[in-house]
Amino acid sequence: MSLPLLIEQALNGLQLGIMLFLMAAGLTLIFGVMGVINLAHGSLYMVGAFACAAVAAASGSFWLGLAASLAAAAVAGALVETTVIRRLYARDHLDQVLATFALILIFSEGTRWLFGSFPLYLDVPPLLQGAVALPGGVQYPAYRLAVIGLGIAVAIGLYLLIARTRLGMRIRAGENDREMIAALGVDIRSLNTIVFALGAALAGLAGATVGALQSVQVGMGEPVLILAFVVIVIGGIGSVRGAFYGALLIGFVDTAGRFFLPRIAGLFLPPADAGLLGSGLASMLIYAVMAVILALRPKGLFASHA
Amino acid sequence: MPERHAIPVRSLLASLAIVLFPLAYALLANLSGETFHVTLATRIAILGLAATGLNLALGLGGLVSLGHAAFFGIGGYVAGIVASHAMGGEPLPFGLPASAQMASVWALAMLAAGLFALVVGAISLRTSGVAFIMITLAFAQLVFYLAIAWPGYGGEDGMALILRNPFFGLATMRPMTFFLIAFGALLAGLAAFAIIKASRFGAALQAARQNPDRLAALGVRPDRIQLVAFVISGAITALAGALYADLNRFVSPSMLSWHMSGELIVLVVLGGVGRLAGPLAGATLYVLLEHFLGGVTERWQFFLGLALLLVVLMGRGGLMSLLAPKGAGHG
Amino acid sequence: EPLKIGLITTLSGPGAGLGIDTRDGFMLAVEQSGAKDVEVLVEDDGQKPELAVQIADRMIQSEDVDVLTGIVFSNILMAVAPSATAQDKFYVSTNAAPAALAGAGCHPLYFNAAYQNDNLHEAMGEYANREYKNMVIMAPNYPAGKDSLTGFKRYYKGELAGEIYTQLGQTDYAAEIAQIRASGADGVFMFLPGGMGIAFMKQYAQSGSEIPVIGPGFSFSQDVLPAIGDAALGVKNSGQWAKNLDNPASKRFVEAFEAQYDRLPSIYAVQAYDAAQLILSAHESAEPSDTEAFRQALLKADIQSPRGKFSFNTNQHPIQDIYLTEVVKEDGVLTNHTVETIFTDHGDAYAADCQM
Amino acid sequence: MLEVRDLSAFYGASQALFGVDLSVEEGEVVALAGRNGMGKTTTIRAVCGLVAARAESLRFADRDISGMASFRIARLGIGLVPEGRRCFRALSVRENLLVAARKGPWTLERVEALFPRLAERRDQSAGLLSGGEQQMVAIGRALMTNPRLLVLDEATEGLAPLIRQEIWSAIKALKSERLSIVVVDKSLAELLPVADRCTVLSNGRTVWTGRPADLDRSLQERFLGL
Amino acid sequence: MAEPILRVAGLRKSYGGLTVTDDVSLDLRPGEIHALIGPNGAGKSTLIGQICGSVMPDAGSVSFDGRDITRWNTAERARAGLGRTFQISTILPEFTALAHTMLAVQARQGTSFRFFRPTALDRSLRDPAMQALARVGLDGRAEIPAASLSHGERRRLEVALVLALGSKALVMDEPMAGMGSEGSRELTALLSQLRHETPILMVEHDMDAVFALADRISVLVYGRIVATGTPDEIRSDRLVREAYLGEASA
Ligand SMILES: Nc1ncnc2c1ncn2[C@@H]1O[C@H](COP(=O)(O)OP(=O)(O)OP(=O)(O)O)[C@@H](O)[C@H]1O
Ligand SMILES: Nc1ncnc2c1ncn2[C@@H]1O[C@H](COP(=O)(O)OP(=O)(O)OP(=O)(O)O)[C@@H](O)[C@H]1O
Ligand SMILES: [Mg+2]
Ligand SMILES: [Mg+2]
Repeated sequence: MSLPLLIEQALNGLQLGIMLFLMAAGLTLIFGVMGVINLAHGSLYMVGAFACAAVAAASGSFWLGLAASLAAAAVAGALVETTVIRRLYARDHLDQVLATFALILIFSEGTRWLFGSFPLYLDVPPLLQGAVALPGGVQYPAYRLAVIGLGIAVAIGLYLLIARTRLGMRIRAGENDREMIAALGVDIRSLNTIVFALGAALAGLAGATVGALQSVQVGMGEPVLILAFVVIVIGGIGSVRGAFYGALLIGFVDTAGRFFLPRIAGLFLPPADAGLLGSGLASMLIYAVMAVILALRPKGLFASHA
Repeated sequence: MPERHAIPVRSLLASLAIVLFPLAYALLANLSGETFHVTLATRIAILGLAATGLNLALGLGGLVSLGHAAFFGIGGYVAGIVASHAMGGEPLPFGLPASAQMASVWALAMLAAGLFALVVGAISLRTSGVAFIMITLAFAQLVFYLAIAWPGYGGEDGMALILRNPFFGLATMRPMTFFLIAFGALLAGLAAFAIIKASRFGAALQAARQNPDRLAALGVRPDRIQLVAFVISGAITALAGALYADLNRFVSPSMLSWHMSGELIVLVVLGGVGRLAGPLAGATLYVLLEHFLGGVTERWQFFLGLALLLVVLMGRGGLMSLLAPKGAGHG
Repeated sequence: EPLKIGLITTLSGPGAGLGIDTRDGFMLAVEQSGAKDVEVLVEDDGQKPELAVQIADRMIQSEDVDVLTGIVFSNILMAVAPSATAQDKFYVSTNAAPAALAGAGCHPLYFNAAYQNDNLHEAMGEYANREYKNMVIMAPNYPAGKDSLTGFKRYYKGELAGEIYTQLGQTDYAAEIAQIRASGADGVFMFLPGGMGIAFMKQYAQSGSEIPVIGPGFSFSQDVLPAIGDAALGVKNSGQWAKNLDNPASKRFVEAFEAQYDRLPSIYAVQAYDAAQLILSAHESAEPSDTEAFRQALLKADIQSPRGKFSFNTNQHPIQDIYLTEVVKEDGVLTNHTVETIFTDHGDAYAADCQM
Repeated sequence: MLEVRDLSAFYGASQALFGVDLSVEEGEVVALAGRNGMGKTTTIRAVCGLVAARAESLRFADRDISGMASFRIARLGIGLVPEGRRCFRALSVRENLLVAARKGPWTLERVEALFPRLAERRDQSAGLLSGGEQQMVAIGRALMTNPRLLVLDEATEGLAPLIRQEIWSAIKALKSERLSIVVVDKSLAELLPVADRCTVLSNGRTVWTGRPADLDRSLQERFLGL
Repeated sequence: MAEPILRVAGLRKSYGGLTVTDDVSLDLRPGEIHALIGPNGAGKSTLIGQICGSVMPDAGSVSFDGRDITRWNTAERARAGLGRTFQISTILPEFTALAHTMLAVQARQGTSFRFFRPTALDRSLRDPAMQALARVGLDGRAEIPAASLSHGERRRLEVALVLALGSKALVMDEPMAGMGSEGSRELTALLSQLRHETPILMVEHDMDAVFALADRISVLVYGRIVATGTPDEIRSDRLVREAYLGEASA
């Protein structure tokens, strides 16, 4: 086990964490701050990826595709908010669960209707192709480095928006007491639409950027959904900082688990069995970590209030 | 002024209709030789029972568990494992006899899931709200991945039971016979729910949902009440899981997946949270939609989504509230 | 006596692409045969085992089908096939071929028209002996993944620089790729079907690793190649069929499929096409109600397969040639071409365990 | 400035108001009185657009406000201090004050000068404040919107006597700045001296309106239970 | 003089740098009403929280009925006979007023783990529950869901709950808040009778009520008890007037 490999794996952990944060960013806004349980977050992620792939294929430009992903997801988000979510603010969270579960079905099947059942092609833009050499003898894909940069930028932007602007205050106030904030003269309805669209756009952006590294296909958003919820809850609901560190934690734990557990199992098992046992344990690891964290700190690591 | 002591006639009638529906459906199907529709009714009854179990925790206790697939799956796996040992003539772990009699399978399933629920609940009830949702999910995912990674009982491929477990002398492979068994279990589950809801324990449980601080200030520990409810709830859902394994003659990790947990929540919410017949109403609509839309179009999931959306947007409180709006009462 | 076939396959959800090819290949053969007295009921299992069981029950109990077929995924097959055969119905598999049903669990009414799951992996193991000395092998941690690596190792004689199991449905492979690059291996064998393979290949291409990748045909089938893109170009894999296979049946099939559906057929389409041909050919000489006669007729495998030679082993799984195939670009479309034959008349390792 | 005639209001299907009349002139302080459950809060909620209502006339600042969205009504210049405080728990004290602030004479400095306690607790989240501190936040928050009509429901609930006196003198000061005020408070002894007019509700109806001085014993006994 | 039923000694609680209760000692004796007054944010509710178990003190002890209950949880204290009302009404929105008091009666009986007998027609619950409602004048509103009760009615319900609970001692956080003048008067009369059944520790800003009811008054300022005495002593205490009462003491 060489040092460059360890460094690279650490970098992978960081990278995975930031990628997770990027996927969770929109959810932080919609769920963490607005307090809407949006199971269709993964669908918006998928919408972004498909829009990007389709436009990139038609125009030949990844960057146009990226713009399209933002636009398409934002529009989808605004549409969802005005037609469905808006009627559910005053209701039980469970109604939101049911409605957005229904939206998953509609989005998935609708996307298949439009784009067919086969995965789409979406590749990294030429500018960011290949790997770059980092100090310490590590080669790292340029695109992944760019994703790290984007993730950090989104984290900072989101933090400033929520914690430092009047808009952010109003969103948080609206989550506490929608009626009261309206009674003080804030147009919470439009505000909600805007914020929801913004959260959707972030989901779409994540779908496009991560989609270039993964497979753009119907259903791609579902694993993302669960992971994004895990990240936000571990970090502490309502806190961007929490979501960020929660994502990093999960990124590191998952990478370390996939890397070390088979090796540890290999100390007392033949390689094939060690691989099986190690990867089996690795797949459970983040959930075990989540259970422990929540059992010890029910409000998450960085609960923003109280 | 709401009427005093108004007997909620409409609600009773609606519940009765919903409870009797699977029976009528199955009898009719059996008479006309459409045995498959008997199977469909059995599925409704079993999913309705599983969701009734969840309804106890979620509807009465406010415990939004996104981990009930674990109990459902544990029930299923107990049935599967016992059956496979019984077929192979191998004894079970802990020296338990490998009798595949449904009744003993059920007891074992409920016991196993109940114990698991006790552990999960004791830890999870330290949290509340969304953290509770996620920690229950976490435990269910642990079981899910365990089932996938553990090669002994089929892993991801699951395990086939080939034949249904026996129930005393009955021919359980006959659809109508098996339906009646499942329907009996459903009735028992509904009765348990109704009795608990009306009891002192039920009152405390509903209070714990609405305001645990208030209950504690009255001298009743809300977490104890909720824990007991969670265990009962898990056991009922496990019973449904065991039946489900026998219905399909197959168990696999998909019974344990978070989709299953989500689907159970959807059934409860669709039908009406906390309402006696709510989960069954939800299961009925869901299974029938799934079946009939699936027969009409390949895009059935799209239309299923639309239908569900319509129900949420139109009816506060699910199907039951459309059939029989809720009146005031002791909870 | 008319023939009723129940085709249950995955037409929605992430795996729908495979099911659609299965259905289309199957229906193509039915139409081509012009048979009047054949009815095919097509149903979507949504990639859920319990839904598949429900549909199978209906087909068996209400629709009274004679033969079931079409399931793509092993875990769904395991839910349906044993209970179907227990109820005296034939099951002819178009794809899934778990070891459990090829060996001790074989059944007179269960046929597999595709292969045994291990075959394509075994072929790559045999091929790897020629090219590589020290390999990393990788598959998802689930039964088919384990079978895959077991199959590969059954023939591969070189060193193993690593044996990596990933999570089913994993989407990020940075950690595994780093391990591969650091392993000092001279080749990578990976079995990652569907979206997993797409993600891995894209990420591998970005990593700057020079170590060549090979895999079974599942990882580079027609449904995923366009999505992987040029990263797949030149990758060696294995298959019982490829589009350029030089025989009249294959040419006819490809032409007809393209004409009908306006896309290239995948191996899933071929397998389903053959399954349909098998069932139809049996029906010509036997009544499905006479199970033994129908079974014997099926066993004759009297068809013109696009794969060329095709016959049944004692466990009712195929004996066929397995080819080395390579991803090429033809008229701007990525597809596989056969390069050479790896195995001739290849059966499977489990037939010996099958007592029938 | 505010004119309400024959107002009925509903919670779902059940009717809570059956004909409330209430009017407030520029610079006037109106006390809204009545026993528990008689409809004071509901009247206020109806005026603010928070509950379904019907009225012969519902006008504020020369505009018809019936059916108007509550945020529009608020922007016309109604500042609400609701019953039960309803501070935004997730926001700090300062954020609570700033969240809906609009330009005008009331600034953060001025509110903090009125309630020094809030300056001390500036960065604490409002959910952790003591009950009385929360009441101060609610009042400050409404003032920060620089309303033309301030509506205080249970104005001094939970406040210590000393602070209560400050509130009443602040109300007097506001009145001298020609701000209009509607106020509900249980302590009539403190409320009536400040008020220019008093409107009494009983069972969802206005039963009396007049100068506080004219609110005689028998009326008080009948409608206020004194 | 009778032994105190409730005794608080040296209680201390800080949040970060803020000391909210600072070495507080006080007691409650049978038959008395002990009022706790003090400026907003002085730490009264936090002190009540520590007495009732919803806030854990950093130091000090609480003993009740001869037992040290410092480490007990809320429910255990309530079971031991320590009843509590909240400053901000803490109700069960879906329950009717009657269902609330029935729950309190069942809690008193310790029968919350009975699964079978339906409560609806159970006279042993219903009768005492109705009595408790009647004592606060809510019997006419028994079947109304609490969500539809007005603010003042909810305050009454809070009181009805501790009555139904039949506690040995009551700790009430601002029971008069939101009551309306008529309600305050009625409640004052009720509490005045009640003190002979159960002694009451009461936080209250309504000085009319405090001076009318209290046998003893303690004044809490910035987390410290600055004075304890009879109403007359407190009324004339210069410090108390400056810090708390203002002119209202007139
Ligand atoms: N959310 C609600 N749903 C249904 N009915 C309600 C609701 N809120 C209040 N009511 C009813 O409306 C009537 C008027 O209540 P309102 O709160 O306006 O009284 P109030 O005069 O403010 O009383 P208080 O002095 O107790 O605050 C009461 O009969 C009450 O029961
Ligand atoms: N969990 C907490 N974290 C930080 N500060 C707190 C917390 N709880 C209370 N405080 C602070 O402690 C102080 C005392 O609060 P407490 O509620 O005990 O006051 P009180 O005497 O009851 O006041 P009031 O009469 O206004 O109800 C307040 O300044 C409050 O902001
Ligand atoms: Mg009021
Ligand atoms: Mg207080």
